[in-house]
Amino acid sequence: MTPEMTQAPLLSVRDLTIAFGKGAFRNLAVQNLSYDLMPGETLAIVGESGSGKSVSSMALLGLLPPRSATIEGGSALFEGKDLLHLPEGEIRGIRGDRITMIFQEPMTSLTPVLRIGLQLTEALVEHKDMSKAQAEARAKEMLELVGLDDPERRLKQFPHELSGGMRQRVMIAMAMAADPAILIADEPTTALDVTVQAQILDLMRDLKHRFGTSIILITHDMGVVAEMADRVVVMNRGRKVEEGPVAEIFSAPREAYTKKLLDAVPRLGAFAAAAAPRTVVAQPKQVSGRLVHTSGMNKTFRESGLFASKSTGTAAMQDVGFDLDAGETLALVGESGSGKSTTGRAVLRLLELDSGVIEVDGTDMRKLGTNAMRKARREMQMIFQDPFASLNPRISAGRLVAEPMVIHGLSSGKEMEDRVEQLFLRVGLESDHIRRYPHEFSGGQRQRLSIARALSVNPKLIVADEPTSALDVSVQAQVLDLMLELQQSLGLAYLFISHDMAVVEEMAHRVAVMRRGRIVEIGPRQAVLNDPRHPYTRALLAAVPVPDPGRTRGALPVIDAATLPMGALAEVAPQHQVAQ
Amino acid sequence: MGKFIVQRFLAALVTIWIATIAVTILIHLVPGDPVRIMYGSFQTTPEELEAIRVRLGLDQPIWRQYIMYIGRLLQGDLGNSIVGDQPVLDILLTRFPATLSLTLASLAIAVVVGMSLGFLAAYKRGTWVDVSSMVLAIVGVSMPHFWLGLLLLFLFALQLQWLPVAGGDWRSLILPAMTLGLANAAVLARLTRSAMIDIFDQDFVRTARAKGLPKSIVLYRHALRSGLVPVVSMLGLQFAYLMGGAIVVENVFAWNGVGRLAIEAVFARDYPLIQGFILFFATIVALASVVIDVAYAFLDPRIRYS
Amino acid sequence: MVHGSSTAELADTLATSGAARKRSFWRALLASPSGLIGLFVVALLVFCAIAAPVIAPYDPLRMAAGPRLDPPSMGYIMGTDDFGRDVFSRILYGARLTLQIGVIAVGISLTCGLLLGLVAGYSSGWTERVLMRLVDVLFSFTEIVIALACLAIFGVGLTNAMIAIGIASIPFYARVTHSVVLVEKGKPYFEAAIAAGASHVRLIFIHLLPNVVPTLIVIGTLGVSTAVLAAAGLSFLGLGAQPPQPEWGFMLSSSRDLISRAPWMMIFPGLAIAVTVLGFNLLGDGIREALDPRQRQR
Amino acid sequence: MDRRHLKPLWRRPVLSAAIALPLAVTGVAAGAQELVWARYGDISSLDPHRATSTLSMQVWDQIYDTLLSFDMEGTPGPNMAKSWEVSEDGLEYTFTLNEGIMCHDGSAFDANDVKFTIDRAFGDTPSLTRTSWGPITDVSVIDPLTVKVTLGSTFGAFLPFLADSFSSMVCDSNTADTFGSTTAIGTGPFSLVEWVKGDEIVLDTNPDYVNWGEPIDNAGPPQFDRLIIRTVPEPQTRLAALRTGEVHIAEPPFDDVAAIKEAGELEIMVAENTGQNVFWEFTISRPPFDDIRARQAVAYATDAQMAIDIIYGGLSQREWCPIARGVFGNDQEFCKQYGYEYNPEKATELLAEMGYGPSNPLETTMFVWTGGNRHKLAEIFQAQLAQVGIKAAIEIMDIGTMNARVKEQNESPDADTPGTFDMMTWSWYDPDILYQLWHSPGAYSGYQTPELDAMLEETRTTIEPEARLKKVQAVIKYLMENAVHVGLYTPGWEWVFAVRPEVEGFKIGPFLHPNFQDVTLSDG
Repeated sequence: MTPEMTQAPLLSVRDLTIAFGKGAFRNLAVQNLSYDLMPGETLAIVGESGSGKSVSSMALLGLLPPRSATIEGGSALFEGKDLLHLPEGEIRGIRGDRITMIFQEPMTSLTPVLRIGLQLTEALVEHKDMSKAQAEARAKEMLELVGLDDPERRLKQFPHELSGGMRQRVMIAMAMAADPAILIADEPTTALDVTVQAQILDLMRDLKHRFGTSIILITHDMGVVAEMADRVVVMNRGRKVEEGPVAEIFSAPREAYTKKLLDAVPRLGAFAAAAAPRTVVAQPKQVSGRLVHTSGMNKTFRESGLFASKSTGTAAMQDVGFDLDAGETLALVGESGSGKSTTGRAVLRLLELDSGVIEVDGTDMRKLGTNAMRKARREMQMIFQDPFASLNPRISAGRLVAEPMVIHGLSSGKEMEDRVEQLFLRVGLESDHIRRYPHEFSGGQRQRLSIARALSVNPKLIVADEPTSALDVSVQAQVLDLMLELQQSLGLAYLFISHDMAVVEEMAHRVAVMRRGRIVEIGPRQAVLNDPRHPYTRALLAAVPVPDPGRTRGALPVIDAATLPMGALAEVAPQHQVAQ
Repeated sequence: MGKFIVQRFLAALVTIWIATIAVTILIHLVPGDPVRIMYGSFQTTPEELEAIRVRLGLDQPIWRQYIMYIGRLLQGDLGNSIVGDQPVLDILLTRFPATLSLTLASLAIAVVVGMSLGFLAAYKRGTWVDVSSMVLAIVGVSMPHFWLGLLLLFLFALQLQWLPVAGGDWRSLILPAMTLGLANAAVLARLTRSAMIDIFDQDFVRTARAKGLPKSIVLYRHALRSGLVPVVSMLGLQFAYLMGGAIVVENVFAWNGVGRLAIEAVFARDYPLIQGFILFFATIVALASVVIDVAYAFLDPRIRYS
Repeated sequence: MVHGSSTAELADTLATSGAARKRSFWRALLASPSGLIGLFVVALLVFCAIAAPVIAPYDPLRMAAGPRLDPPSMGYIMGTDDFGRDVFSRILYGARLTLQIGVIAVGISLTCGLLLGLVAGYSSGWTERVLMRLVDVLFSFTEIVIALACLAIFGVGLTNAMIAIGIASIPFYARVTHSVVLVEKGKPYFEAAIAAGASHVRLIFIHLLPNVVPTLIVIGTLGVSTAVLAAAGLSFLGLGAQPPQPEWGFMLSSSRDLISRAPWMMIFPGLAIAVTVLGFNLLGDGIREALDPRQRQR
Repeated sequence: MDRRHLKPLWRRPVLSAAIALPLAVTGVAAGAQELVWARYGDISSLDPHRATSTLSMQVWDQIYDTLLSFDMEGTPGPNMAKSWEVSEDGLEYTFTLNEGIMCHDGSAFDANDVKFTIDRAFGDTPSLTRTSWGPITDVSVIDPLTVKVTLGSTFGAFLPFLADSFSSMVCDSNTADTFGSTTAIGTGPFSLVEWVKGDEIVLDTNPDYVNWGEPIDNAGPPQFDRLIIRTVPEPQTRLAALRTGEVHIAEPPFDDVAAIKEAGELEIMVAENTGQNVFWEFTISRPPFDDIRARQAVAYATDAQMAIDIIYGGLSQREWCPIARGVFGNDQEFCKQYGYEYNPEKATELLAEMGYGPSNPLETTMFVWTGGNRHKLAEIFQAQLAQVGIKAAIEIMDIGTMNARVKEQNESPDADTPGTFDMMTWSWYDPDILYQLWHSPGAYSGYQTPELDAMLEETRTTIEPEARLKKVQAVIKYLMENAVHVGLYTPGWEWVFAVRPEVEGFKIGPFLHPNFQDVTLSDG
């Protein structure tokens, strides 16, 4: 659907400039931003964190945090009025009626102490002068439209009784109930699992056609952009970098920044033809042999407390087992709550299993005593998801990297200093970074620090738990490259935990798909990703948005949770096992 | 919900149970012979002391004493005071209404003044209203109860003679309740402010604003109701503080409650009365916190519907 | 999985704009009004305590240093008490006792509370549950009742009162330490240290303690004010300082009978307590802000 | 919970207090006259065998009556007993009771009630009055109006004791558990309505009361309807309440007495012949006060006259004797010759002899009873002692605690802390107090010698006044020379009353027995 360029824009933003702080602390979050939004159009504003994409949209509705942010200039013409200079009373009349908004965090965006019904109807009562009954009828209609069953009951429920996906549907119902001219969607699917994301995106597209609403979609995800947008505004550090129709942006980006951004985006299918991750070093170290063997791992988390009953608990892992060879990457993929992180921790014995076998290099980890276990940890290190939290803020970068060596008594004095410096250089940091403290590093640098730390004791195995998911895409690409390079030159084995199928495809030799504490499919990457046998794997793959506006994602396969095979694994092809 | 109440109630029982152990041990921690310290008046003979020791069961091993203590406790017998030899429970119960009325009146003042001040400060965050309320609050937090009490007494009762200084009249409740209430209002104002600021930063308040709701609805329906939840959860502790503060304030204003009784008992080394007071205090505070937890549960649907 | 979220983006912008993270702790402390005032008051208190013999015009214990119940004047700037002692000199010397109270009481509660909280938080399991349940129960007794019980056991006196207050506050410090330990233990860096093979000693002393200490510095500073208030309260009730100690709470209590004849005997000691407590409260708030720049946005 | 406890809990509901209280205040029939007497503390018990405080005794005086009664000079005379006979050997006392004495519950008071009272004092634990009654071996009822008391040995203080509140006659209907706490049946001018502990005691006039022997004009019941005895601990509060008329009689703040007198708004009454004596007493079982020089040093170093002038401003007097003015045997001149005049040099000298000096002060602790500005007095003594090099910490405590602590100190000769001394307070109507304090085993297990024991026994067994005086003075001389019991001042507590102008006829009998029978209230 291409908008008529001759049509007058619905919203016209000109020279928008927003600053945080005052005086010496003034910091321009958005600078001279201009764009038009056409009727019926979806305009994506893309950018990495700190690009000003959210701030600029919040400003339109007067939702900037008072006293800390100031609109220093610009205009935003909507239906003949300048949104940026309307008195509070008038902008309030537009907000929630003509222009509505949905947010990233469905879990926290609804008032926890109020019933869904009230939250759905109050804007209608306020803006549309509806009676309570009318508003409720409309709310019910909307709930049905967004695909929630039993709307009658939903109205009486409280937010905590709904799942994240359902809450986002409620948010959408709320935003669309007033039949707005513009819907601003601020990272609407970022917090959701990929299968839910696909459903929500479908829903938004459907509603857009039904209501003819224009959408401003704020996102960092090029896949979502490609799937949803008509036109794209690319932002970086508060400024507009480039603007254009979605196809042009993807096929012929003019600006270097846009190109870099697009290049960094992992694309599912890009490596479909390869049986192994690409080789990035000239002479990969040759290693072989079984490094890890696990089987029958079970873990149930129980509520603790003086009065907690022993019977309840959630099964995080059920009969999980896999092997991992030296120098190999096994990717554990799954959505939130699938037990993939628990599995990673269990292998390192960071949590105690209820039952199961973990052998590393032939040693049964679960039989080791405290001291022996501590020694064994030298062989296996971990990289965590959150580079901000996984480094002790009170220890300097150099000491952090050296710590595992100190613990294991591997080196000391000058020798250790040299080794630390060498490690810093090895992961792409500089030697004068050694004396700094973690908060002085950027997210990507911190993850490099974590890697250097893990490498310091020459481990054979690294468990990497979502190592790049908190990073911007451009940084993510660099870290992934580094990890590949290290694996190949050092012969490391990775247990690579991720929710991102494209990243997995780039990194893994073998893939295990987890759902609700069980492995439902495991096998070589090509087998699992190119020829998925389990319906859940198929759904997972189908839901991944493709960062290519030319290719449309196929219809989502309907999965019925009740009939999904969740039994024992059986071999369907060599090394390719699927739950029955 | 039912399970929640039962849980809270059981927790309160554990508190009371531990209190019974604590008070049984207390008497054995007293250096010297407790019987001689308590009853060793100028006319008691060693034989009499021995008889008292036997009567109180202090000749028994401590676990037996504890069982005996619990046994008597279950019959509502907290022993007899040394001064005047009267049932401790009777003494506590006749004195408690005064403390309760003081505590509740102070709680009312603290809640009304503290919460509105805190709410206002949070709402007007960063303005002079916020700054001056918080200056007021920190001064209030730093003000010794007893000094504030003396100042109020000096000003309103002695200088201006607006309020009576003695007598069981309700008007004589005003000064002690103000003293205790205002000091705790300051604490509550700080708590409320930071709770409300947390709430104002919440995504759902942004959602409510984004819906174009009038400020008043955003504030009262969305922010305040959610903000109340953590504040109410702190009221249990506030009640305990007020009960503790009452001990001092009762002594400033000669308010005839259990707090003054406790100080008298400490001076008189009336250990049965001290034991009784501690147990009584712990029980009241534990039960009050159950009540407040239940109220809290009613405010928060996340607990109510689970 | 929090990816470029709008709130995180906002917070990031705010943090960088504040530039506070880059400033040193002391600069941040001195930049905040509460920190500055608090530091000033506390410094003044310490100065008074040290220099009391030099500044004080009279021996604080000397009776008939002036006429009895003389109102404030050039000679006796805070007046005299009913024994003709100079109130100003007594207040100056009282600062010594006040400091002593703060240091001893907080020292006891901080040390014991830290130990308990650390053991409970680190050990987890039954040790933790039993310890913390006990601490919670003691906490609900409130400090004043525990202090009263202690005094009933030890007998009255200022030293006993300091110890009693110290003991009475242990549950509070234990709870705070415990909750901070739990938070820190839950952070990935702690798991990272375990994964690296760190020993218990290393986990506690290198990883936990340094992250617990800043919070404890804050609550310890605030705790001084609580301790000073509590000790003054006990002395006021006659359970703390004994004559002729120039303790402020005790001075207040002796002013009660003379409240209409000699209000200065009530006003100045009360003011001294309030200002000292305020000073430590402000300093505590200031340190908190300086340690946690985000707090300042509030 | 026992149901019994629910009632008092809700008797004064919190929120309806505003409605209920005015009713309570005017609850008596319209125009009823009530008198409010405010005191600093509450009674310990309504049972005269379970307390020793002056506060308690003054209330017993209103509820109970005694067999004999003191005249204004302090000599015992007839009261409930219209006459008595003593046997030749002085061991049998036969009392004849007045006819028609009524208990508050309507029963008649007779010889059985006397027997009940005395048996109770001896049989019950804890009875605090047992030794005070003397060596009673038997009480027998001869007929309803005649009762015979047999003593094991002669007892000079027996008759005075029967005029004292400790010997309050309790009706034999007081058998309930609640006796002493919520019920008390006597024959006195007032009957108990309610005791709200810590707050107030409400007494109604006993219409059946007959005054048989009290040294006052009114022979019948009191002339107003209700006496409310209220606890108001703060002197300033009592004064304020006196000024507003909320309270009719109360002890004023000592520092304000001069101003009150000057303003003339309230009448100040000071009790005489209180029998009260405040004195130094020492832990003699261990150093330093096992050495007479240390005791004497304390005595020489204290300037009691200066201290009481500052604190009580002429309301109290220097007392040289171990027994107070008004008590048999008190003679200032006699005592002073053995007394210790303020002489700091002498004190320093004695201390130096013992090896104490400026660099090595004598360290000890002074026990002081709370209230009555005694803590301030103690502070002055502390400063005086400091001047001669005695460093005395002050510990302020309740009188009951003090009694126990003093005894405990004497009974701990091996304690590693220095021995203590104390500002002890006693009020007694007879020199027999010296026997009770110092005859072994002694009230405090304190100073005892066989010699002193023998002398004290003689003060008991000698009845003839002239001869007894000699014996008593010998004891006084002995106690003072040994610096065992060093008199300081008298009176010392609850002896000053400020009275509103509308109250007329308020009297204070000897040994501090406030009397309301002559009181009339004009409209004020």
